[in-house]
Amino acid sequence: MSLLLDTFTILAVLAGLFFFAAGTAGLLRFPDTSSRLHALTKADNLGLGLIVLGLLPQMGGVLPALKLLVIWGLALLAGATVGPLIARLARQEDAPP
Amino acid sequence: MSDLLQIAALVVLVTVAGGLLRILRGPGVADRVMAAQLLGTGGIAVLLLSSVATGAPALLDAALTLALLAAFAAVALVMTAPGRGGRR
Amino acid sequence: MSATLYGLLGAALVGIGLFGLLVRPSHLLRILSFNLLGGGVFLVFGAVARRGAGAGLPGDPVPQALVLTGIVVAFAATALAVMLLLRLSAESAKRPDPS
Amino acid sequence: MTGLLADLLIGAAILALAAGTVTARSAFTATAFFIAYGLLLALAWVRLGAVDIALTEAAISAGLSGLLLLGAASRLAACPVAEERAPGPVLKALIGLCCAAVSAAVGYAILSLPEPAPSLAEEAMAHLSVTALGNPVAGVLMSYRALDTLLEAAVVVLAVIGVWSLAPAGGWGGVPGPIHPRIEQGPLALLARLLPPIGIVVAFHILWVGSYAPGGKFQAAAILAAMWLLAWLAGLATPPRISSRRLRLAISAGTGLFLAIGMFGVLAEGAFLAYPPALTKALMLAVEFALAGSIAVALALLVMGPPEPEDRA
Repeated sequence: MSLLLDTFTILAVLAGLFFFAAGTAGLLRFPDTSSRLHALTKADNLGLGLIVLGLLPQMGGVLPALKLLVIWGLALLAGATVGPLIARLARQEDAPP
Repeated sequence: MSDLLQIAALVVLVTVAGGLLRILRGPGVADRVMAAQLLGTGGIAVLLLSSVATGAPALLDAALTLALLAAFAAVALVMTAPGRGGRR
Repeated sequence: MSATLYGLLGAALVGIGLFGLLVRPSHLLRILSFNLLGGGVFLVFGAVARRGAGAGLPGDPVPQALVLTGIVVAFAATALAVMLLLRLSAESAKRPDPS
Repeated sequence: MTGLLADLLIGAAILALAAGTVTARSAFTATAFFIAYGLLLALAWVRLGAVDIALTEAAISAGLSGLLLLGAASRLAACPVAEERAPGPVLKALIGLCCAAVSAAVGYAILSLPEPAPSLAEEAMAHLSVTALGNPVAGVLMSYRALDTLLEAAVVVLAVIGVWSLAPAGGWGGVPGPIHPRIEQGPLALLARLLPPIGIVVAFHILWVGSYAPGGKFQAAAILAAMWLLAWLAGLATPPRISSRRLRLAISAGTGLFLAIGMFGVLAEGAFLAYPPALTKALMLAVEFALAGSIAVALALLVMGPPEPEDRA
């Protein structure tokens, strides 16, 4: 059982790392702001989400696991709020003054 | 297990450091805000991974604080950003 | 090991902050530089605290407590400096400088 | 091995951001660097085993300072202040040399610190049981460095008085800071309504946990202040006028209570800030809660700034 859970943790964390790496690569390599924002939101929501998912079985309790989920929820909320604001900012920047 | 998670934390740290290049280079304000956001999320991930890896539950509280304040900082950045055409 | 590393980082930050404080003419950048300098000093304290780890603690709690109060006081001072600067800017907007 | 690599990475990133702050062309860019620097500094504190400081750094440097400095940068861009001329290249090089020498001297001092390192950790732990607190940093702050904590709380109150006294003619007694229009819809309105309730719960958690684990009044106060500021930014919460007696009482209550308990120590135990053993934990918790509330209000007011003249507002 514990081996199974550990395998799950490793796989999920690895997947999370992949999204973080992909998001950063996108942030660095994509040519324009909108596609960079697209890359960032993947890293933000999926990368952290998968890492949280992977760590859940390692928390050894319901309360710490709940705290972990709250942290992810806050990050999601922040991402969902800031994403449109950044997009608006980017449009303003691209538009001629 | 703990070693693997520590390596995972290091990998996230590397990607976050890569994202910093975007803060340094810009060019627009939006790009810098995005990179700051990635820094916040990455910081949370690093804290979570090291909390489990080193068995330090206090780091979860640090991650919680960071999650609250990173959202706040990003809002502050957007609210006060130089207005139209503010390419700096 | 990490204590020495962050101690040296603190030393570097002190130099960088001092340089910005003396070289940059912008008032806001001077305030930022001063904060960098302060951050360097805090890190030196942190290094000393880390070296003093013992009794099952990861660091000496006394310097840590000092840094904790220091951060809050530094913030209060920064806020006062920023507000002075904003007042200055409001005054110069009211009376445009002839030069 | 991973630890050393992480330290090197964090150190290099902090160094790059500090250099970026000092050399940035615009104040806004410099401030963005400075916020990122604060976030990374929090990670550095975790690596140094100081989670208490990491929490404070994350809340104050990345959150409150960020808003304060960014707001200032955007207002200064609108009406700039006359600046001195930048020094010439020769003088710049000389200053650089001198600063490098200062860095080298501090670095040399770090490398030649005595071995084994002097530490008060043993003594702090030995006396921790007296304070009935499980968090050594909180124990130090509340017992034998209590005077520091008291003075610090007083400094924050004084800073608020200082900021208020910058009110221009016609502004005294008014509502502090610029007035933000109420935002009814859009992402910010959502965040400003959702986040504060969660933030208040988290702040109380951090405050309560602070008696036996990293956390405590400063961290909780910074989070509470950030939540109030978020509602203020979205125009949902208008701060009370600075002439309001209740506001003034809220700011000074923590320091006042701490002072009163200190004087009570003189009467009961014969020393300032000495706690009667039976009441130690209760008194310390009372001070923690009162200070958290007062410091939260004071920190938020420091970011909001002095009241503006009535006619413009």
